[in-house]
Parts: sequence; structure tokens; C-alpha cells
Amino acid sequence: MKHFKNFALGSAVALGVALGGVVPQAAQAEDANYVPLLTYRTGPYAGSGIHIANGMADYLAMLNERDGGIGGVKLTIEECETGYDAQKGVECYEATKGKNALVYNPYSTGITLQLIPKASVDKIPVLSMGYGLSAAAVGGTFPWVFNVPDTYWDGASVVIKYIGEQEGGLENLKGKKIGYIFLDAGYGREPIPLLEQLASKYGFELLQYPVPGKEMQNQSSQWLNVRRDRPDYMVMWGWGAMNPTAIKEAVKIRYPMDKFIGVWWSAGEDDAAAGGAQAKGYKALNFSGVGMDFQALQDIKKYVVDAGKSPTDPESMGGTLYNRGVLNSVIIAEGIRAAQEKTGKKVLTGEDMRMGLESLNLDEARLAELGLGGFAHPMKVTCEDHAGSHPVFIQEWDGEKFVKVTDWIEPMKDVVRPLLEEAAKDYAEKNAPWPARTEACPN
Amino acid sequence: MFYREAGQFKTSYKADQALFPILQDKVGMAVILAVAFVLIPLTANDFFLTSIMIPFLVFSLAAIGLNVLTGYCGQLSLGTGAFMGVGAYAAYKLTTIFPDVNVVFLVLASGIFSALVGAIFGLPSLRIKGLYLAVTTLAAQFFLEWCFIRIPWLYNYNASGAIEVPTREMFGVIVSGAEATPIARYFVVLSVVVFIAFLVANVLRGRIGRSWMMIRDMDIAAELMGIRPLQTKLMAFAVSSYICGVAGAMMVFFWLNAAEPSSYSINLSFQILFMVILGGLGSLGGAFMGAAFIWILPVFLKFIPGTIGLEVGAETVQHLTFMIVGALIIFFLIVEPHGFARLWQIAKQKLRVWPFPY
Amino acid sequence: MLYDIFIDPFVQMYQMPDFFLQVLWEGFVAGILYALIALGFVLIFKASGVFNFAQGIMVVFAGLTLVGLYENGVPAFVALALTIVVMGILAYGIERVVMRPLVNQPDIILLMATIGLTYFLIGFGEFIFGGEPKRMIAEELWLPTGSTAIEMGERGLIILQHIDIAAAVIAIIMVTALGIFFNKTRIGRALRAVADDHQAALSVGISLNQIWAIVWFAAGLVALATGIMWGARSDVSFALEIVAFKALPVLILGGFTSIPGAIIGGLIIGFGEKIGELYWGGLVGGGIESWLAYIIALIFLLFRPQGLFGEKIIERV
Amino acid sequence: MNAIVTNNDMTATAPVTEREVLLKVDNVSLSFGGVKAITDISLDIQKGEIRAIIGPNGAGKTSMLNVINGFYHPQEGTITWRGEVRRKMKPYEAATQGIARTFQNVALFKGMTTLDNIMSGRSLKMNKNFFWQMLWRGPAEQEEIEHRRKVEDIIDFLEIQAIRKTPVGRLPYGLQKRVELGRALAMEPELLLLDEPMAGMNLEEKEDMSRFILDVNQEFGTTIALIEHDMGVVMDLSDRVVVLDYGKKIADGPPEEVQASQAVIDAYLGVSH
Repeated sequence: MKHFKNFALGSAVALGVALGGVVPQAAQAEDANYVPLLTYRTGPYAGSGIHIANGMADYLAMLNERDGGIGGVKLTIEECETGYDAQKGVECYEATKGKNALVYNPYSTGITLQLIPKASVDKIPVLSMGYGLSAAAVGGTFPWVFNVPDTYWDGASVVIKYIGEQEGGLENLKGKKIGYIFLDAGYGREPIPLLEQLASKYGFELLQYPVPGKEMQNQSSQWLNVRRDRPDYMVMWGWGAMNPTAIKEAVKIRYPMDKFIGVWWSAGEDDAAAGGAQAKGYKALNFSGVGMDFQALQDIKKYVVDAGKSPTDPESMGGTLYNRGVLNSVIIAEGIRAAQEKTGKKVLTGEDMRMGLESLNLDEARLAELGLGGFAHPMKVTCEDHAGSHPVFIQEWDGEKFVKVTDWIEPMKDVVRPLLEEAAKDYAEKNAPWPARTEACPN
Repeated sequence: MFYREAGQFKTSYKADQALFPILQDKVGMAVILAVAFVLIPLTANDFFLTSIMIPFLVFSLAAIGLNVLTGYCGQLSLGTGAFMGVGAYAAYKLTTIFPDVNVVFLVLASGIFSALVGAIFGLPSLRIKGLYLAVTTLAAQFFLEWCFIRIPWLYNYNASGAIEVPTREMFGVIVSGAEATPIARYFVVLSVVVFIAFLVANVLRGRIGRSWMMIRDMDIAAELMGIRPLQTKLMAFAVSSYICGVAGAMMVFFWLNAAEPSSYSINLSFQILFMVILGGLGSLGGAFMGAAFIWILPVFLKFIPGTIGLEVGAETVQHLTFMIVGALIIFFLIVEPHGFARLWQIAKQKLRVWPFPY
Repeated sequence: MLYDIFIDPFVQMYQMPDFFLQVLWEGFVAGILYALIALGFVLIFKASGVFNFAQGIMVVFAGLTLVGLYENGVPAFVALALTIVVMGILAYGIERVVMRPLVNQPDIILLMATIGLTYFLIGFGEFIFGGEPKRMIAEELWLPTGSTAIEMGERGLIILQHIDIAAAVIAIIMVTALGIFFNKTRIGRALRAVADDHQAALSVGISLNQIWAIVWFAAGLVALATGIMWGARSDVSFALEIVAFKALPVLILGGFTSIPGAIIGGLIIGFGEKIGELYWGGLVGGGIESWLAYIIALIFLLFRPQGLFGEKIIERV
Repeated sequence: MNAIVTNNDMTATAPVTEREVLLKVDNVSLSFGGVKAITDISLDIQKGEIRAIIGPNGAGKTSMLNVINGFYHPQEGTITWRGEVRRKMKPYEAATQGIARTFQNVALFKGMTTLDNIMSGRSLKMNKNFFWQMLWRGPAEQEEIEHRRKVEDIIDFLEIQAIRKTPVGRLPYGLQKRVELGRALAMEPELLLLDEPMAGMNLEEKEDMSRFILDVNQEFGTTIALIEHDMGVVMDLSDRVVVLDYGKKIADGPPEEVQASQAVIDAYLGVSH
């Protein structure tokens, strides 16, 4: 009982602090652009999430250090930890949106789905770079959502195209078996409609191997099935701890690694390294450069990492996922710049940012100017197409690092685009009354 | 002194059996309701409503649901998350099938489905007890989670596999979907929670509530006194799952707006169980206190460093939150294993005799 | 339909015997690994009646400590020794801070306390070691990592991972050692006395605190072994914690207090879910592994509510 | 108290013998695994009497009660309740037929108050369904009040008014036993089984309890079967006594007769078999 008094006092104080402290301050420095980053450095997906988070934060921090922000206005960067958990993600969103957030990068298909309907209401765009709802590429239906440079459907079509090339033409896919191993969540299921469509079009058989989120590290059944079915190729949509486990299991059943292709999120160095020497030959899609041979990355190292202003391990810089994070922030930064040009304002709002992203045009010259020549394929967003179906390349694990092995491969726009439009229509119908686009096209 | 019952005589059994037989409690309840219905809507900002009050109320309701089963009927369940999921998916399907019916009504109706599912998974409870029963409820948890993923009909064949909440109006006010204002959603959630809590309180103080407690305290004696164990337990499962189902449906309809199967994972089950245990098994008030503690504490821990101007990484905050919450759970279990409800009782006891402790 | 359920799977087993044997082997290995986790639960339950949910996170924590020390330049075997020391400190700390103040509380409170402990260790572990998955230092610990393929007729092939064989051997050694410990040593006997009745054990002069610290330490060692084995199969990461749930149906089958039961229960679940998933799972879209173990346990329970090895319960009033 | 003395049966005090047989146990045997708890026992309980079952520890007395109220099912033999041979049934069915009992180790509902414990004895008599319960106002409340009155009568009868709102877990043992009796009485049973109602009580408490048992028997006409170790109490209270030893019946008859039986003396003094 003696404890009780102290406890009561303590909790009363705690409650007081809670009520006083928890309500986020709306008052932000007037002369900064606020960019919240929903990241996850904890939880089962931290293995992938940390690199992304580092890349995103470091590039923006570098802009602050080197250039004093964008257009002379500093960026206020705030990370909010989601743990890849949709509830926490929404909580982060609610906690930060009041601070005049410019754009959200949920880094989880689950959180993205939750934010999509909110985006148009709160007038804050969602940038899901290479993930999220594929249909969001249709700008007419989803003016507030951007998924440059590619949707998962683009990615899946590139994989099939590449496999077709290996087989000497898409027509040779007939009768082939292609296995699809995926994280059994919104993320992994997203490409299935396209893969099924392509399967019926080219006559190959699609075998699905779902990996439940909580069984990520226990995939022996899935791979035993693979062993029995002997698919000619394996395609993977994995994330977090699923990737290294899958590669290990593939090695274990002696699956030919050069016929195993992962999406751009299954392209981490740690993932492939887990398979040891036998993982050599594993392939993955990518749309951002690998390595440190870019001026911008050197600047990050100089201004941020070596200056001790980031938790980044210098050795992880230049890795696929780190660079992916950097590219994400490049898009944010360029969106801000474009918005500043369009509006003439320095301190922006979410609505300005939407216009900026919609008029994003990252051409070769601009990339070079940023110190990122060849880092990514030039990309352009239009009002109709928020993804752009940009080309991607395939990289191969040589036992120590990923090496680019193909040129840029164009997605099958002719197949993907109609599907996207159909899906967008379907989404709007299911979520009726879905607001019609009223935002003017800035281009 | 402050909480003195002396002098409050009851002249009828009716008065003695009222929900709040003591004047101070009546007043206290009125104050709480006034704060919830008037003060908070008038003063709170959107963040407070959407990220604190709405989830808090939803979780409180779920905790009440689990409390009926575990706290009152003594059946340990780890399947709460899945039962909430059944409510959510049922409500989602109902809104698709009956687009014109009032969404609050559908949310309330969706609980019926989770009640059915809950009763089915409660069947083994006749033979299986304690921790063993917990494992069978885990079977429910994992099986249902699998269903949410593997039965595309449940999510209308959405490519994303998630359920998304349509925009619906009620009395001309948008209450669900992204366009619903936090205040409208708050009022809906608050009303449903108060309504259900009131009904549950009634059930608990009558014959049925007593029969649950009989099973909990001494199942053999209860049976020898004419309580049919299977029916009684199944009813507890059904009522508990109904409440959890409604909470789950409200979670997606009035709070999250969209949900994936992973929203209703085992972690949610644990979260609710924590609320019930820390709040106090067998106490409705405890369910609210537990929910407040488990939900609000991490939210507020997350924002402390920023508020006091400390430069700490988001992940460090998260790690510390985990550590603090874990440590506090152990601390409170050690201080008072019967939960906040008991602490509150002790506090009342102290207030009653204050300033003379004996 | 009936053909698919009752005949086709067996035809397949017959037609591809090498694959069937492989499935059995995978089931065996999975079973051994489940059993290892279950073993940790059993140790603690036996001695203190506590259902230790933190066993899963202890596995992760032990694995992370080992790898974390190694990554910071500590030689592998020194790191192993230090990890054992860390697990000892952890056991002592848990006994002091959590168990001792909660003596004689109801089961559910103790269960909750261990879940609280899980939260704490997740935060603590990530705080110290970071959240990214780490590669287990199997080779550095002289564990075999290669694989052997046994050919069987045409195209037939069974692949045995050496690490899996090592896991099986280690599991058998641990079970034997623990069996001897429980039955032949003074502390082991005291431990069983404690399991029967805390207060009675206290009254005959057995130190509960000491016993509990010892079993938590033993469970910590089991966790370390489990962490190394699971870690070598995939990676050491916090996602591994979830595998611990699989220990529950194993415990149901084997009984909460039986060490051989944990092994046999583990094997039943391991074989059951692999065979179920590979030969029947496809009929309902796969992934049934996530719940099959629980359903198997549930069915067993309905017929034997006391578990496979428990004694028939006679209810008294 | 007068409120529930409705079925006051004055014949209850009349001399024993020629009364209606309420319950008859014929050649019942019960075993667990290989262990025989009861071997071939026959006995009857007549309406309105106080029937004592005595015997040394482990004689099978409690098992006998458990058989009577359906908690155990004997492997052999039949039980006849009010002239009808009873089929295998669940304990709660025994309760619906009017058999109530108390337990050797008090089996109260520890988390509930005295009032709720005794109210729980009324469960079978209450029938307002779930929806009325939810609403409370109206039928459910009326029913609750009606039964509350009956329960308050029992509380008065047992003189436990002061502990009405106390959780029973906090009560001393003697009072718990009394509450348990009250709970059984609330069921208004036809046959009341009392398993060592006076175990662990001091003389004064025993006297109180004896008075309650006699009152119940005489005022309500409730038939009572009781297990008791205190021979003085048994001899004073009971009309007829049956003696068990090692699961077998060794004597049956009026107290004086049984007391004089050599078999009983042997059993109690521990003569080897």
C-alpha cells in the first residue's frame, strides 16, 4: 500500500505532462519547409528499413548543410518511427500533418493504403516511390498520390520481359513455369493481377508461393514446394527478413540462382550476402544507382556522415537500399524546387508540393547538375501518369556486390496502362463516392 | 471524508442495486460523461481526437469485450485480434452489400458475425481450460488471419488485399471515410462505446453476469448449482466477441480508414490483453484505465523528447518506449496484480477514511 | 475433390519418394528446432509454473549478443563464452527484479509479466544492437555449413544441410544433459520439488531464488543454442521472435513439464505441418502452416485434454 | 424468516421409518483407473430426514455425494430419484431436480460478495433473458428485486447481515461455511447434501451450525444428507446413519444402533482387515 501514494502522485504528474506535452505544437518556424519521414528502424522489417531511412534523411540533411536547404529555405526533417505497422503509421501521420507537412513517404504499402483517402482531404500528397497502390499512377483518379518512377506492375512486366529475352523471345515462354514467391500482404499481392494477365497472354504457368509475414524466417515449406514444382524461373517480392531467408533457402535447395529474380525491394546487399558464395548470380530489379561514384553521395559523406550528423554506417553508403533512400529524397527535393518555381513561394504547403511533384521533370541534365549523372533514369511525372513507367535495369550479385547486367528495360506500357486505369476505376467505384479530380494540371 | 457513504441510506433494494449506488460515483460519472461529450469536443485538436481519443475508445471497447470473457468468465483468450478482424471484415462486406443502410447500424450488426465465430471457437472451452484454452484461441487467431488473406471475397477482390472504408453519411454528416471530420467520428465512437458499456454493465450485474463469475470462480460448484457450463461459456464467448467485433469494425471505419489482415494480428490480441490485465480483470472501469495506459503512454512517450528539446533519433525513442512500457507493465504487476481498478478502489478507501487512516 | 484429398497426396508420396523423404527430413529439422524453443519453455514452467513468453525474445537476444560481440572484434569463442555470461546475468536479473516480487501470483499475472519482459527485451536489444538482421557466425563457431546430397535413383535427390544435422545432434545432447541434470543432481531434484509445490519446497529449506535463477539461466542457454541454429538457417533478427509461438502447440502436445514431451511434440508438429502443407496445403491456397500446428494441437486436446503425456485429470470437489 | 416458511411440513419431526423414499442408491460401484472408491453400496434417503454418512478418511463418503449429484458416474448400480431410475446425467441436471450441496473445502465464488454468492443460488429460478438483462429497467430489475428479497430472508436466517457486501474471500472460515449453506438454501432444494459442514469449527460455531441444520430440516422440511466427523453432532442431529469404510457399507441404521455396531467400532479404532 505504501507504494500507492507515490504511484498516485507519479501518475498524476505523468498525466499532466502527457496532456501538456503530447499535443503537437502547430507553431513551426515560419521559414522552413517541413518534411516528415515515416521510417522504421525497428521491428521485423528494420533490416531493409534502416538503409532507406538513412538514405532519405542524409540527402535532405546534406541539402541543409551544403546549400542551406532548398531555394534558401531550410528543411525541417522529422523522422517518425512506424515499425512498418499501419496503426503507428497513421498515428505518425496524424501527429505530424498539423505541422504543415509537405509530403508523406509511408514506406509501407499498408500505410500508403491508409493515407491515400486522407491525402485529398488533408491536401498533403503521398509519395510512394516504387511501392504502394499501383493504380495510384492514374493521376486523374489519384491527384494526390505519386508513385514514380514505376508501379509494381511495371516491375513485374520488366521481369517477364527479361525472362522472355533469356528464353529468346516472349513467345518462348509458352509452357514455361514461373514461380512467384511473395510476402503475403498487400505489397506482395499487388503484382499478381498483372502476372496473371501476362501468364494467359504468353502461355506460361504462374505458380504462387505466399510467405506469411510472421513466417518470413521459416520458408522451408515454400521452397520444398518450389523444389517439387521445379519452376523455370523464380520471381520474388520480398521485404525485410524475408529476403535473406528466401535466398538462403534457394541456395539450400540448389535452385539455379541466375534464374531467381527479385523486385527492387529484394535488392539489398545484406539480403544477397546471406546466401553466401552460392548466392552468386541472384538478380534483382533496380532503378537507382549502386555505389558511391556520384558527387551527391560524396557530398553526403562529407557534409553529413563524416561530420557525425547521421547514424549511418559509412560502409552501408552506396548500397542499393541506401541509394534508393537517396533517390526518394531527390524526388522530394526536386518536387519542392519545382513547386517553388511554379508558385514563387519559398515556404510551401502540401498543395504547392502536389503541383511541384506533378510537374517533376528530372532529365539527364538536371541529374548531372545534382551530381547524380547516371544515378537514375530520367523521370517525368505528368498529370495523367503519376508513375511514368520508367525503365529499370537488372543487377546481379557477383558474390560481393551488385553489378548492373542489363541496359535500361522499358516496362510493357501497353499492358500495364490499361490495367492501371481499370484498377483505378475499380478503386473509385468500390470507394464511392470517390472525389473527382478538381486540381488543375500545373503543366 | 471526501468519499463518504455514511448517511446515504437506501430504502429499497432497487436503489441498492443501482449501477452507481453512491452519490459521489453518480456525480463522478456525470462529470466524466460531460467531459467526454462536451469539454473534449470543444477544446481538443484533431490530433488529440484521432490519435488519442478515438483509438482509446475503440481499445476500451475491445478491452471490455475481452474482460467479459477473461475477467468475468475466466476464459483466457489470445484471439481477440482476430475476433475484432471478423467484425471489421463483416462490417466491410455489409457496407458493400447494403450501401444504403446506416453505417453505424451495420457496424453494430457486424458484431453478430464475430459473435458467431467466437462461439464456434469457444466450443472447445467445455473440455479445455486455462493455458490450454489460450492455445486453442491462438488457433482461432491464426486461422482467421489466414482467412482474411486467403479468401479474397472478404475484401472484395481488391488487388491490395486491404479493406478500405467508403464514405458514409449519417443525419447529413459524414461519419466514415477520409472526409469524415475527427469530431464526427469521435461522437459516433463515443456514443457506441457508452451505449455498449451501459448494456454490458447491466448484463454483468444480473443473473447472466453472475453465472459467468460463478464459472470463473469455481466452475465445478457452478455446475452443481445448475449452471450449464457450455451454454454459459459460449454466451460469454459470443458476447465478448460481439463487443470485440464492434470494436474491430469501429477501428477500421472510424479510426484507420483502411485495414490489412496484419492490423488484426496477434500483437493486437496481446495489446488488448494487456489493457485488461493492467486495468484489472473483472472491472469495466479497469478496461478504460488499461486502454488509456497502454495506448496513450507510448504516444506520449514518443513526443516527450521533442517537447523538451532533446535530440534523439526516432528509433531510439521507439526502443526506449518499448523498454519503458515493458518495465512499467512489470512494475504495475508487482505493485498491484489486480490492476488499476484495484488501485482505484484502494484510493477510494483512503478517501473515505481521510484524514484519519484508521 | 475427394480424390485430391484422400488419394492424390499418397500417390505423390509414392511417386516421388525422394521428395517425400526430403519433406520428412525438413519436418524433422523443423520439429527439432520447435522442440528446442519448447524446451526453454518447459524448463521454466517445470521449476516455477511460469509460462515464459519471453523465451522467443531470449532466443533473439542471445543470438544478437553473440553476433554483436563478434562484430565488435571479440573472437567467436570468447564471444560465445561472454554471451553465456550475459545470459547468466540476465537470468539473475529476471529472478531478482521480476520473479521474486511476483511469487505466488496467479498464472496469468506471471504470464503477463513475461510478456512485459518481452517488450522490455525487444526495446533493450534493438537499443544496443540495432534492428537490422545479422548473419549468424556459424562457420566461426566451427559449425558445419555445407550440404550433402544423397542421390536416389534417377533424378532423385535428398539434400541434407549439415547445420540441420548439427542442430539435431545438439538438441539430442541438450535433452540428454538436461535429463541427467534433473534426475541425477541435487539441484535437479530440488528443482522438481519446487515444481510440485513452491511453499512446501521452501519449508524444507530449498532456496527458491537460487533455483529460479538456475532454470532461467538454463533456459537462457537453450535460447542461445536455439538462436544459433535458427540464426544459421535464416538470420538473427527480431522477426525470429515470432517463431516462438510455434512452441505453444508443441507444449500442448508434449505437456508443459515433460522434456521428452517437448521433443516428441516438436517432431509431431514438425512432421505434421510440413506434410500437411506440402501435400494438402495447395488445395486451399497454401500457407496453412501458419495455423495447422494449432489445429493439430486443438484436435489432440479435444481427445486428451491433459496433453499427450499428462496424466488423466480426476476432478475433485 | 417467516417469508419462506411456506412449505413447512410438521410431519418432518414425526418418528422415522414409514416415510417416502426420496433417493435410493442400489449396488453402486465407482472406481478411478484401478482404484475402487465405492464398492457395491446401497442406501436410501427418505423424505424429510437427516441422513448422516460417516466413516474414516478415504471411506468414499465424498465420492458417494458426488455420485448422488451426478458429478461422478458410477460404473455399476442404479440411482432412483423420487421413484424414477436416473439415467446418466450432468451435475446441473441434478441441480434442476432439486439437489443442492455444500463442499468439504468451501467452494464459494471467491471473487463475489456474500450477497452475490447467495444470489447465485437463485440462478435456476431466474429466467429473464439476455435482452431484458441488457435493458435492466423493467422485468429484469423486478426479477432481481424479487429474488433479492428471498435472499435477504436467508441472510436474516443465517444472521450474516453485516457481511452482505463483503467479498467472501475475506471472510473467516466459519462464516464462509455459513454463506455456503445460505447459497445452497437459496436453491430451495428438496435434498440438501452437506459435506462436513462443521469441519474446522470451534464448539460455538458448531452449535450455531447444528441449529441452522435442524432449523432448515424442520422449518422447510428439507431432506438433508450430511457427512460429518464429529460423532456427537452426528448422533444428535441425524435420524439415520450409514457408515462407510474402504468404500464399503459396514452399518446402516438409527444412531444408537450404529454406535453399538462392532464393525463400526473396529473401523474407527483401526482394526486391520
